[in-house]
This record gives sequence, structure tokens and C-alpha cells, in this order.
Amino acid sequence: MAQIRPLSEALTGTSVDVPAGQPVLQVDDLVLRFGGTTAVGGVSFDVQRGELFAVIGPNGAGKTSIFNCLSGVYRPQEGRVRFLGEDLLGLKPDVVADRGVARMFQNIELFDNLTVLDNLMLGRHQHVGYGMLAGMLWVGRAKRAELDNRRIVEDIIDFLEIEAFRKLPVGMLPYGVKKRVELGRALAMEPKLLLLDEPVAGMNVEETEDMARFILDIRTELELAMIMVEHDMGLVMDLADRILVVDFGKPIALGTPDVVSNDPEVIRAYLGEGDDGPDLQTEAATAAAVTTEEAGR
Amino acid sequence: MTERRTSPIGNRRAVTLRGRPELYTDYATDQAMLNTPAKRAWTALLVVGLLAAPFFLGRDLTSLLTTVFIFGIGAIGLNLVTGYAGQVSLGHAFFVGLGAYTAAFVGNEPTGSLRGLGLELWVWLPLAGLVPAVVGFLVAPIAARVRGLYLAILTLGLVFIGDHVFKEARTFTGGPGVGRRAAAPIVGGLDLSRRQEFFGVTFEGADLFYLLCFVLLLVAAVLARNLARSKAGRAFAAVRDRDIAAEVMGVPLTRTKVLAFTISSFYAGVCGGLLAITYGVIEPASFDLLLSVDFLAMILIGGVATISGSLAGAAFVVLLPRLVQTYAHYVPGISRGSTGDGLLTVFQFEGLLFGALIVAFIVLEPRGLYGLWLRVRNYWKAWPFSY
Amino acid sequence: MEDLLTILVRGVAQGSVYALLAAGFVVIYRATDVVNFAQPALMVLGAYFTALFVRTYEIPFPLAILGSILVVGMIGAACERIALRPMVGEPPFSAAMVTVGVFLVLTIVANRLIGSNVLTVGDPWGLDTAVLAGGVRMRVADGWRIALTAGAFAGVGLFLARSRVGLAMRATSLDQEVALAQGVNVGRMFGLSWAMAGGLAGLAGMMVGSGGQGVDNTTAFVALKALPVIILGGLDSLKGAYIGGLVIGVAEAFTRANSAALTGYVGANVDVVVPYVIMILVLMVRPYGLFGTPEVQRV
Amino acid sequence: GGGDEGAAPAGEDDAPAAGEGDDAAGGEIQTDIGVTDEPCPEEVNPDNGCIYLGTLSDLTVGPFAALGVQIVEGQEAFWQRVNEQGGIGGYDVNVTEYTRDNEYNPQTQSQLYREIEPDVLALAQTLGTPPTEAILPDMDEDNVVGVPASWWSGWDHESADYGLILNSGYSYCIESQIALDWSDENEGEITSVMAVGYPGDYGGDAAAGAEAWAEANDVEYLGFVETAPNAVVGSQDAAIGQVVGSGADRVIVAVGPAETAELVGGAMANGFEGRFIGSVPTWNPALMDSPAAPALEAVFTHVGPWEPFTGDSEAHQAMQEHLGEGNLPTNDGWTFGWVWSYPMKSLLEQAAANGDLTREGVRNAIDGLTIDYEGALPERTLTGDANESAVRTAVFGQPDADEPLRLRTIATGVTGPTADEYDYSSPCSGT
Amino acid sequence: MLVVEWSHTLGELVLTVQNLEVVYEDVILVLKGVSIDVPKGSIVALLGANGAGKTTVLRAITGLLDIHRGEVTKGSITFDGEAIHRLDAPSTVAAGIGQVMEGRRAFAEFTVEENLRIGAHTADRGSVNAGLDRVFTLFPRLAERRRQMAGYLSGGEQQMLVIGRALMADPKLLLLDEPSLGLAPLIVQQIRDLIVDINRQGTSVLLVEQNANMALSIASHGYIMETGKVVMDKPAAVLREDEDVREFYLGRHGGEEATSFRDVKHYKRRKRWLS
Ligand SMILES: Nc1ncnc2c1ncn2[C@@H]1O[C@H](COP(=O)(O)OP(=O)(O)OP(=O)(O)O)[C@@H](O)[C@H]1O
Ligand SMILES: Nc1ncnc2c1ncn2[C@@H]1O[C@H](COP(=O)(O)OP(=O)(O)OP(=O)(O)O)[C@@H](O)[C@H]1O
Ligand SMILES: CC(C)C[C@H](N)C(=O)O
Ligand SMILES: [Mg+2]
Ligand SMILES: [Mg+2]
Repeated sequence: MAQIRPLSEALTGTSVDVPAGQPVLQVDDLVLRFGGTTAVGGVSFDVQRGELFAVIGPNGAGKTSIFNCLSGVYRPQEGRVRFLGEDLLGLKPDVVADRGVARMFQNIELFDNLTVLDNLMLGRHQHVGYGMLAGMLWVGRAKRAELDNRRIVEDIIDFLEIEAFRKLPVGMLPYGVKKRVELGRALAMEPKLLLLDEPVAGMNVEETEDMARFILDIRTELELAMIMVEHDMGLVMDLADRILVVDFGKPIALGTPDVVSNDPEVIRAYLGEGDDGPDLQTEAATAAAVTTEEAGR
Repeated sequence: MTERRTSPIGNRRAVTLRGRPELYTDYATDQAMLNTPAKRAWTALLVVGLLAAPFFLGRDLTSLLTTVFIFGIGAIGLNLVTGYAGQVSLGHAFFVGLGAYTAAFVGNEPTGSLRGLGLELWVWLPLAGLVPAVVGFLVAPIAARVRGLYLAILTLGLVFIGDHVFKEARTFTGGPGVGRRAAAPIVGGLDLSRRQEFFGVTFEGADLFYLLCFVLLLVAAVLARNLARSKAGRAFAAVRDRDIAAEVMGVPLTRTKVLAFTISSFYAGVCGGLLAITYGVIEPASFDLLLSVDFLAMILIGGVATISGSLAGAAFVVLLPRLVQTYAHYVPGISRGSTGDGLLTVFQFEGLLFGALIVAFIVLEPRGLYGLWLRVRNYWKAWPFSY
Repeated sequence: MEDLLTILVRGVAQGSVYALLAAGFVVIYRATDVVNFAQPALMVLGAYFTALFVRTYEIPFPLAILGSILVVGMIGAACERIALRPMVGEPPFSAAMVTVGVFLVLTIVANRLIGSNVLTVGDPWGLDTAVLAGGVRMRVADGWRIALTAGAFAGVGLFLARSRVGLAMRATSLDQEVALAQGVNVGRMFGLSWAMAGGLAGLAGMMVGSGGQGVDNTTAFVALKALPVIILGGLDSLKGAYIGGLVIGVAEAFTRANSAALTGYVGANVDVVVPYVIMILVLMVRPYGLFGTPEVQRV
Repeated sequence: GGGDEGAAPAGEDDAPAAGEGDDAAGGEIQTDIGVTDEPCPEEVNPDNGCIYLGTLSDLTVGPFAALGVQIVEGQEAFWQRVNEQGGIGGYDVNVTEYTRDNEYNPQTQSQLYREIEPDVLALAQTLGTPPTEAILPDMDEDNVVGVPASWWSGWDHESADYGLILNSGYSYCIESQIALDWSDENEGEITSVMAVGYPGDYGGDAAAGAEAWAEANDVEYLGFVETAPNAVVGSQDAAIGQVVGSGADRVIVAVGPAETAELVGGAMANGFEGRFIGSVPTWNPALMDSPAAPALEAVFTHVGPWEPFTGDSEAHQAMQEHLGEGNLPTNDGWTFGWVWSYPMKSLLEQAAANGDLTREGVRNAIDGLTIDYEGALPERTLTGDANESAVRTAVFGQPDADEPLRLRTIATGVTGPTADEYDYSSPCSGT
Repeated sequence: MLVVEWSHTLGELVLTVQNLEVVYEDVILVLKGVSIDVPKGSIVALLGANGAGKTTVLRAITGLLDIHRGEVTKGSITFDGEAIHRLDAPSTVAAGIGQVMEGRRAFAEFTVEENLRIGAHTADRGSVNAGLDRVFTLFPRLAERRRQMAGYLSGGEQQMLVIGRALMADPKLLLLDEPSLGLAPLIVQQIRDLIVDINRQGTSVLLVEQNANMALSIASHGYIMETGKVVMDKPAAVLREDEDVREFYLGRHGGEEATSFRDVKHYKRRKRWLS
């Protein structure tokens, strides 16, 4: 087994050289409508090199839609998206991927019938450079390319601590592991911008901590710019450098965690009073008490 | 598999453990096609056995096996596009037919109203693959826009249109109800379907052709297997399972589907070119829905998205009718001759049993022969523990 | 002019038969997500039983029709119970292949029953033709084809739209597990849809055999015309089946009427491919047919 | 080969039929493929060897299944009788073991031929013109001779059939000429002719005859409407349309029975006024139960090569005797199967007499062979020249619900001026 | 031990799962003897890491195992005194068990309204419209999207939809598999209140949650599963104070002795539960 390399050595393509102060991604008043409903109504923001940028907001506010616009799944009616100085809008998803935008999905979108290995190898699709015929013959170039990429993939597997599942079809893996594999697949694409749509949804605290750890490591090792959509305020507030809050497709706040978390508008529209921290605990206690009594009689 | 957005053919391998707990010292051996001694041994045994077979079998059985090999090539082709890439095609028969007639046209001397180029096998066989491949390449973009059963029946349209074209292009096909003779497998002046002497040893025509087809099958299988485990193969699976996600991963949808169709058509064409020879004469109407269905049956019975399954399925579908024919008269009420004095004629019985077995088979093991094999294997792996 | 109308009527009548066949496919598809390739065989059986009742048991024709609708409906349900029920939860394509197996079996049975002669369903209409206003000639049988089909569609359509079963059936076809979780008896939906489809096939069989056409061991192939029809109209749309059927029928009738002229350019019997050509053209602009529900895709 | 044992039983056997076989070539009969010394399965003469003849017929889904099944039965009856008379040269003849269903499809035919070829001496039946044409080159290669269930003009010409095909009676081409001659005389003068038929040399041959006749009598020839079995085209509407549109005076039909009924019925229903003349394969008594019955009775005339089952030649009496008093076959295919078999019988006897039942020997025995039809057809000697040896007589029948086989014979042994004049030095149709 | 005393203390049980063993694919053993009691009119929380077997428990209860090629190989499930572990799904629903399935399984090609109507498949026709109104007042977002194809809804909207769908049949026992998945904090609170509310109206609830804070805040009793076994089983109040539970389920994020996600230690690894 090849010795484990630090991620930064395995994935060399992620580094970006933008002049200081220049954003990696620049989004200007993006607008996306579906018939009557406006999913995204004029959102603008920018993401700096190595920054962890969070987008939060009520359900149906348009967060995932923003991601879909960035990765070319949806075609916004208005707006402008510049990524490393080039326009992204109007490009097909596979081209966007080629430009260096990778992504995790809100509902796991892994290839259930493929093994963890193959799923990650798919992430490398754009990097595995040989033709179909070469593949059919499986000699020289093709074989070498497969091996090199396999090595990179293995490094990612080690990094995410999913060695045990390497050869299992992802279809039968537990939810938490699937999320990791999806992160791994995105990493395998060797992106310059990473989009995370609810990376810890449906995870317990411990798994959330693991995921947090990976995100932090990726950040420190690769200086990768990331956008994260998440409803777990604990995580968002702790990790994000800046937070954009959207509601009904419109931006209602943008700033550092403490600024945002105390913004009355945000609290009204999204966090709600007992921002499920300590006070929820107490509230809960009473609630529980009530029910137990009732059960009692 | 009730999950939405998995492929309609719903590849059942999802829940079966692949690969064995061997230890590999490096990724190369791990990735090798036959990565376990067991696999290597079995394969070797099989190949040797099949190479020797014709010298022990009569002409009739030899050509029967030959037919199995030829259908095997076609089945692999269909499995590539339908099993691996999830693009269900009922149009396979059309490409098989196209291959058959390309071969007949290129390989035959012109006779009377029929056109021909009279070239040798090493010309007509590749062309028998290429022409369908090109046609496949041209129609694929339309097919790529359509999904699931819509696609299935769209491709069925190909069969009907092709059928019509075959019937009308008489100078190439001989026309409906008439047909034309197949191309002869001539290499360097030697007709591989006639008795030949090689350094004193005489080979029957049937045996030579058998060996030819066997070799071609091996090549076809190995190439397909490599394709399946390489870049393109992964792309196929991705497109099959979740096409949007695949695209976001950088897999170009249309191009991948077109690729699948093209390769599949190539295999189909080669299959057709060879099939024609075992038939002797090819009639336009015979490349019809039922032939396409036979191919689908092969991959479903054999095992979706498996090469070995394709072959097993081909063997099943080709050999079954003959078995029935041979043993029918042990069944009471089956009249041996033509006429309906029995409950059923042997021909009716044959059809009946074929249908019934398809049903029974898929119902009992939806993962096909391959699934059956996995069960057996998993059982022994787990033995003596029930789980 | 009246020739045109005559042809039109012929086409509408033939199209009605296709529509009815298509309806069978649609009903099963809407409930099970499966294209039932056994439908043609059921149709032939429909013709056989109508004939049997009329000619052997001398039951009055209308009753004979009802009888064969019932019998074939039951046969359909039986096939489902035996061959398809175990496929609940299996991928639709395996199920579709099972229906192919069922088709093979049923056709053999039908052939054995019918024998190698041409079977006439013993309809009272025979080759009678009526001359309508404006010299339009219409076969009496065609009149009935048009009328009965319209009736059948009205009935089935209302049932699926109004009753809970309609919704439950579609739910079943969308996601069997979730349907089960809502208390929908998936198995029963399968059975019911097959019974309905069988009934429709029974009626269609009578129609195909009537009007002096007769049924023999090759008639099943006629039913394949329903495939382009359902795609044209949209796999899950009754409305689509009806309109699609008429479109195909009429198109076919006109090609046939002009086949003499066409033969020079596109060859004989081009009417056989016309349905598929139309189907493909439509699919190029509407990948889900005219009225089919597009598959929702979202990440 | 087991020639010696093969001869041994023949020696003791003194059944008349085998008689000549005996002393020929000093009782030595050479054999190779398809002839065994073991008796046939369900043999008649336990100590006879067995000659296996293949049968490729249309038995289930083909357009001629109804006819084919009867042809096979008639044929089996014929050989049953031959065996009861002692077999041939010390051998019984078995025609059942290698019976296969060709579905009237050349491809299937070719496949099946290759399947049974290694086990049969010759073909007792190969049904259909195109199917038979499909296997001719193979048959030539293997020296397999055969009896066609078909009347293509090619069978009269060595150039077309490699001299392998033992046909009986006229050809479709001559048939339609006689028919038109006769119809012109008895059914009113003909002003225009058209042909409707299957593709290939069945329809083609009949059409060629019609065209030749039209030319010879300068009558307008309205062309050949090519249709195909319903299994292929779904319905005959297209053909009906063209027939009605043509307004032809006589239509020669060369399709299958179901298609014929639909065609005649449909055309009449759409106001067609001409008459139809149907060659043998178009007829099936069951048609008289179809709604087309009245139409058929009114405007359909049937042509046949020899008298139907109810005829009274020696051969016909033998047939009637075989089925027993008052019994009838389902259709006249039975009769064809029987009559078609005479040439093969004569041939095998000749070969046996020559002491050579090898395939080659059998093939060589064809030249100059004399065929005795027991009166069903005039005795006939095979010479190279079709112009003299070919049969040019026909039998006419009228659909009639009250007749035993729904067909009333209205004229027998009919010849026609045009037909007799026709220069038959090459096949009328085909390559 | 605790179980016994406790379940005796409050009268009858609406659901009892006893020593349940489940096998998938004839070979994969995922439940190794699980026992769970749900007293009438109570809320019981079922916690556990991913892959512990929670969903499998629910599948076993609702008769949805076979469609996943799984089967109950040991143990029993009793609902309202009836053994139900052999019943198929429609029967369990008819018996009065409703559920929110894992992973938002809305009918993608149904409109929001059709999704809700099918939820009332077993309910009597009269109640349907009342049910609709109730759901739409609960989730105005859904009312806005009433005629939209459910498949196009946002993740959270779909989650609301399936919860609403489960309410349509108003069941005796409601099984919730991660209802808070992907919902905004505000909505989570709303869902929590909703559950309490439903429960007040007499519906017993078995609540599977990853959001342990939410679950334990309203449950009267809690079970914790690890790899197919129940490893802890105490009144919710007790669990809330348990050291391990606090560390691995409630977490120390936000709150007094808050530790930030930023300081997650790399060597941190799960310690075995003593059971
Ligand atoms: N393809 C589509 N067609 C129609 N409407 C859509 C489509 N995609 C999204 N929408 C609508 O746009 C709005 C925003 O959806 P989106 O998925 O972006 O929300 P979100 O912020 O991701 O919510 P959540 O936090 O629940 O995931 C939703 O109301 C949804 O109904
Ligand atoms: N259909 C199946 N076939 C095989 N194994 C399965 C199947 N479904 C689940 N499993 C396995 O059973 C175990 C328990 O799965 P289950 O979904 O019940 O866990 P869970 O507690 O619900 O996890 P999560 O919190 O992710 O929902 C897992 O290891 C999973 O891999
Ligand atoms: C007797 C018939 C079956 C012959 C057939 N019509 C032919 O092709 O000649
Ligand atoms: Mg979202
Ligand atoms: Mg779960």
C-alpha cells in the first residue's frame, strides 16, 4: 500500500493564485424564477481565497437553488457569476466541474451500485486522461492513469477514514458514511471551490464533529474556498468566516457569525427565539415533565 | 430498489459484496481483471475445455455452441448500453440486422439482382460492426433525450423502420419472404465454413467457424470487461444511476450515452454478421421485436451489467429450445410430429416452455444467473454460519 | 371529398381500436410502472372467447362481449397474481420482461385454441356498409368500434379520476414502498389494473375480429400498434392514448389509401412504419409524448 | 456402409415393391447418410432398414399452416402405404422423425435444413418457393434431392433447381395462363388483368404468367400488387385499396387463405366489380365460415393442378380407401401431400434398383426417371427440356358451402391456347 | 431492570417490541434482540448513531422489511395487544400506525395536495378536507405550493410535506424517523411543539432523532441503540443528565461549558458503551 501523503500533496490542483483582495467567486444579483415562484431574488456575495462562507435561511429560501445556479444545473434569468475571472453562467454542469467547482448534495446523490472506490474514481473523471479505446485495451497509458488516480483516491479514503468501506457498494452504507463518501467524491475532483449543501444534516453530534474536523482540515491543508449551506447553527456559527442569510430568495443579512446571530431580522425569520441552545434545554425539560405527568395518569 | 431515479433495469448488484478478502500488496494486482487464483483457474479451465469441445461434438452441436458464442457477443453489446449505461434498448435487433446485411453485401459476389462486393472476412467483419456503429452514433443523440420506457419503445421504432428498409432495399437484402445468402467467412482464400487441411490435419467447416467465433467472443468479452472497469464504464454507471449528479461530477451526459449506443451497435453488428453465417440465409423480417426481446431476455436472465451474465444468458436462451425439442416427447400429450393430434405440438410446447421459464426465472431470481451464482458464493463464504 | 371522409372514418375506427388497446397498456402502466407486453395476447383471447360464446354456445352477441370482457379480465388478473405479484418491489424492467414471458405463453394457448384456421368472432355486422350523408361509406362494424371505444374510455377515465383507487394506483407506480406506507394495498392495485386491462383487451379483441376481419394466430401483432400510440400520447395518460390512437389510425388510413402512389417512393406497406415515424417525430419535441407526465428531476 | 446387412432383409423380403431392388447390383445396395439398417421407429416391417426423409413444412404460425399440416399428413399416409406394401429395396421410409416447422420463412428453413441434413437421405417435403430456393445451394453441395410443396416454374428448369427438385403438376406461371384462357372463355371476355401476391417467386411466378397472358392476348396488364402475410403487414387494406382503385377485370391472387378472404371480401365491400382467380395456396375450406363466404362464392374461382380428394383416379381411390369410407381430410393439402410424393417413391425405387441409395446414387437416378402417378397425373419422364416435359393442365373449382371440401369441381384436365403456346425454355420469374 | 419497573408503573403499552432480530439479504444481521416499549399516550425517543438499526426497527413495526429483502427472524411486536410482526404494511396502517419515513419520501410526480390526499387513503372521506386545512395552517409554505409537483419542493419543504402526510390519517401510534432532518431551527421548534400537541390529543409517538436535544426535550423515555442493540434505556430526564449522552448526543456546543467545533480534537474516538 502506497504510503499516505498529506492531502496537499495528493491534490495539487486545488491551489488558486488570485491577487490578494481578489475574490475567488463573485456573484452579482442572481435571479432565478420558476414560473410564478422566485427561488432566488437578487443575491450578491463574494468568496475569498480559503474562506469558509456560509449561506443560511429558512426552508425554501433558495440556498440549494443558488448552488444549482453555480454548478450549472439551473440557468438563472438574471445575474452574473465570475469564478477566477471567468464567467460561469450558461455553462453545462460538466464544464463547470471542469473549471474547478465541486459539490456535495443536500440529498445524497451517490452512485449506489458502485463501490466507494468507483464513486471516488468518478470524481476524478475529468483528471483520468485516456480515450475509450485505450480503456478497452487496458494497457500502457490507461493502466498507468488508473493506478495514479487510484493512489490519489486512496489518499482521500485514508483522510476521511473510510478505508473499511473501500470495496462496498455505497448503496448499503450507513447514512453518515455516505455523507463522507460524497465529500470524498467532491474532493477527488480536485476543485478550486467546494460547495457543501447541509453536510451534517441527519448526523448525531459525534458524526457532526468528525465532519467539522474534515472541513477544517481541508481548509488548512488545501486553503480551499468553500460555501456551506447548513441548518445546524452550532456548526455554522463556529466554523463560518462570514454568513449570508437569505429569506424568500432575498438576502436579509451578511456578516460575521456574531453580527448575524444577533440580527433581529434573522432571529425573526430563521433562528427563532430559543436558538436551540441552552434555553431550549430548559424549555424542553418542562415540556417533558408535562408529557410524563400525562402519561402517568 | 424502489427508490426513484435508480435505473429502470435497477441493477441488483447493489446489495452484494464484491471482491474477496484477499490481501494485495499493490493496487495493480488489486485492479487486475482476474485478481484471485480461483478466478484465474476457472477461466483457464473453461477456455481449454471450449477449445477442445468441437473435436468431441457432432456438427449439429458444434454449430449450436457457435450460435451461443455469436449471441454472446450481441448480448454483451446490449448489456453495455442497457445494463451498464441504463439505456434500455429494444432496437438491438435492428443493429444486428444491419450488421448481417452489411456483411452479406460486402462479403458476397453480386448475383442477379443482388449487389455484392465479394470481399473477404477481414474486410466485411469490421464493416459489419462499423456501419451499425455509425448509424448508432447518428441516432443516439435523439435517443439520449428520452428516458426509460419511452426510450425502449423509441428504439423499438428503429426495429420497425429498419425492418421496412430491409424489406424495400431488395438489391441488398433480397426482400421480404425471400432474403439472401450470408457472406462466406473467407480468409486468404480459405473458406472457414468448409472443410480445410492444415498441415495434414483436416478441420471440418463447422469446427473452424466454431473456433473463429470463440476467439472473437473472447476478444469481445475482454474488451467489454476493460471498458466496464475503466473511465468510460464508470461514466456509464454514473449516467445510469443519477444523471444530474454525474453531470455535476464532470461526466458529459449526451456524449456518454452516444458512446454507449455506438459501442453496443458495433457489437450487435459483428454479432449479426456472424449470425448470418450460421443461418445461411437471412430474411428481413427476422430482425424483429422478438429478436430484440431475446437479447433483453439474455441479459436479464444472465445478469444485468455483468459480462459473464451476458454469456450465461445467451447460452440459456439459445440452448433452451433445443433441449425442449429433444426431450419434449417424454412429456405426455406432446405430439411429436407436426400435427395437432396431441394436446400441443412440440413446437407449441417449445414456445410455451420458453415463455414459462423466462417468467419463472426472473420471478425466482431477479438478479439472474449471476445473482444465483452470488447466492451460492455468499452462502459458501458465510458457511457454516447462516449469517 | 366523400372519399376523404370515408377514409377518415375508416381511420378513426381503426384508431379507436388502437386507442382501446393502448388504454390497456396505460392502465397497467399507471399502476405498476410496467409496460405490459402480454396485452396483445389478451386481446386475441378476447376475440377467441367472443367467438366461442357466440358460435359454440350461441349466446347473444352483446352478452358474449360482456362474457369475454369478464373472462379475459379474470385471465389478466390471474396472470398478475401468478407471474407479476412476486415482482412487487423489483425493477420495472424485470417485470416488463416477465410480461413478455406471459405473452409467449398466452399466445401459444390462444393459437392452440384458435387452431390454424381464421376465426371469425360471429359479429352481426360482417362486411355490411352503410352509406352516410354525402356518400360517405362506413362499415357498420366501424361505427360500433368508434362508439364502444368512446364509451369504454369515458367509463375507465371517470373511474380513475373520481375514485380513490385512481390516486392509489398512480402512487403505487411512483413508489411502491411509500405507497405501502400510506396503507395502499400495492398487490391489489396490481391485480385490479391487470383485470381492467384484461377487460379492455377483451373488448378490443372483439373489435379487431369483427367487421369480417377475423382473427388468426398472427393477429396479436396488430396490437403492437398500441406501442407507438401510448408513447405518442404519453405512457401514463388515458387522454393521450385516445388522441394518440386516433392520430395513428387516421395517418395509417391515409397512407394506405395512397399506398399505390407512395409505393414508388417509399416502398410497399409503408403504413406499417408510419406510426413509428410519427412517434419518433413527436418524441424529438416532447420526450414524454403529448400528455405524459415528465419525470421530476431535482438535486 | 452397412450395405450387406441392408440387403440381407431385402433378400428374404419378397414384397412386390422391394422386388426390383433385390437382384439389382447383385442385391448389394450401397448407402451412406440417412439410411440405417436398424428398423424405423414405429416401423411397419421389423426386419427392414430405414430410410429417413426430412420434412420442412409450415406448421404453426406461417400463412400456410392450415395447408402445411394437411400436406404433411397426406404425405405420411402415402409413405405409410408404401411401407405397408413392403417398403423400398428392403427399407421402410420414415418421414416423421425429421419434420420441422419452417414457418414459411427462408431463414428458418435454412437453419432447420442445416439441423436435420446430417440425418436424412433426402427431403420428402420442402414447403414454399422462397424457402426452398433458400436451401438449394446447400442441397446441391450435400447432394440432397427434394420434393417441393410449391409450384414455382423454376422447378421445371435445371438452370434454377440444380436438377434437385421433383415437382408435380403445372407451375404458378402456366397455371395463371390456363386460368385466364379458361376464364376468358367461360366467365366473360377479359379486358384487363392484375395480379396480387406475395413477394418472391410465388407471387412473382403467378404475376409473370398473368403478364405473359395479357401480352399474348393484348389485354391491359394492370401490374403486380405486392402484399405480404398479415403477420407482416397487419391487414390487406393497402392491397384492397389498389385492387379497387385499378378497376381490374380479373385478379390473379397468389397469397395465403386468410389474406385471400380479406382481399376478396374487402374489395367487394368497397364496390369492386371484377373477378378473382386463386391459385391452390389461396384456398382453405374454413374460409366458407368467414364473412367473406358470400363474396367468395360470387366472384372467386379456384385453380388446382389435379383433381381434389374426391377425384376418382386409382391414386384418389387409394387415398379415399386410406382415410376410410366417407372420411375427408380437413383440406385438400392432404391430397397434395399424397400426390407430390409419387416422384420420390419412383426415385427411391430407381436408386434401389441401381443398387445405390447413397445421396449421390439417388441424385444420379433422377435423369430419365419415369414417374407413375397412379393416374392422378399422366405418367411422366424427366428429360432436360421443360417445353416438352412440363405439365400444362389444370382443374377448376367453385366455392360451394354444400360440397364436402367446400369446393365444387367444374372442369378437369383443362388446357389453354396461350398456355400451350407459351415458350417455357426458362423460368417465368426469379433469377 | 429499569425497563421493567418503569413500564409497570404506567398502565398499558400501545406498542411492545420484544427481543427483535432482523436479517437483511438472508445474511446481514442488523438487529440483535431489540426490546422497546411505548406506553399509551407517551412520547418515546429512540436515539443512536447512523447505522445502529433505528430505521430497521421502524420497518419491522410497519411491515416494510420484505421490500428491503429483510425479515424478522426472532422476537415479536405487539400493537394494541395484537401481534403485528407478520402483518404487511397496509394492515399495520389500517391498524392505526402512521409513519414519517426516513429521507423525505414524497411522491415526486404528485402535487403537494395529491401527496396529502394519498396520506388519507385509509381515513374516511369526510375527514380529508379537514386534514388538508390542518396541514396547510401548520405549514403555510405548503399552502403556497399546493399545486406544485412535490419533487420540485426544497428539501425542507418536502420534509414538512411528509410530516403533513403522516398526520392526514390521524393514527393511534405515530412513528417519526428523523422528522427534523434538514429543517430550519424555527421549524424544528415548530415540529417539536407539533409533536407535543399531537401527543396531547392522544397519539402515542415513537420518535427517532439525531437531534437528541429536541427529542429528549419532549420525550418521557429514551432508548439508545448501538449496532443493533439497545445499550441504554432510561427516562428522558435521566438521559439528559447522563455524561456519555451529553458528550455523544447532546454535545457541548453552545451552552455553558461550550466547546467550539473548531477545537474538535483529532484523536477523539468513540468509547464503548457498557451495556
Ligand atoms: N426545479 C424547480 N421547479 C420549481 N420550483 C423549484 C425548483 N427548484 C426549487 N424550487 C422552489 O424554489 C424554492 C427554493 O428552493 P431551494 O431548494 O433552493 O430551497 P432551500 O433554501 O435549499 O431550502 P432547504 O433549506 O429546505 O433546502 C423552493 O420554494 C422550491 O419550491
Ligand atoms: N436493505 C438493506 N440491505 C442490507 N443492509 C441494510 C439494508 N438496510 C439497512 N441495512 C444495514 O442495516 C444497518 C442498520 O440500518 P438502519 O437504516 O436501520 O440504521 P439507522 O439507525 O436507521 O441509521 P440512520 O441513522 O443512518 O438512519 C446498517 O448497517 C445498514 O447498512
Ligand atoms: C402450397 C403453398 C404453401 C406453396 C407456397 N405458396 C409457395 O411459396 O409456393
Ligand atoms: Mg436545500
Ligand atoms: Mg434511519
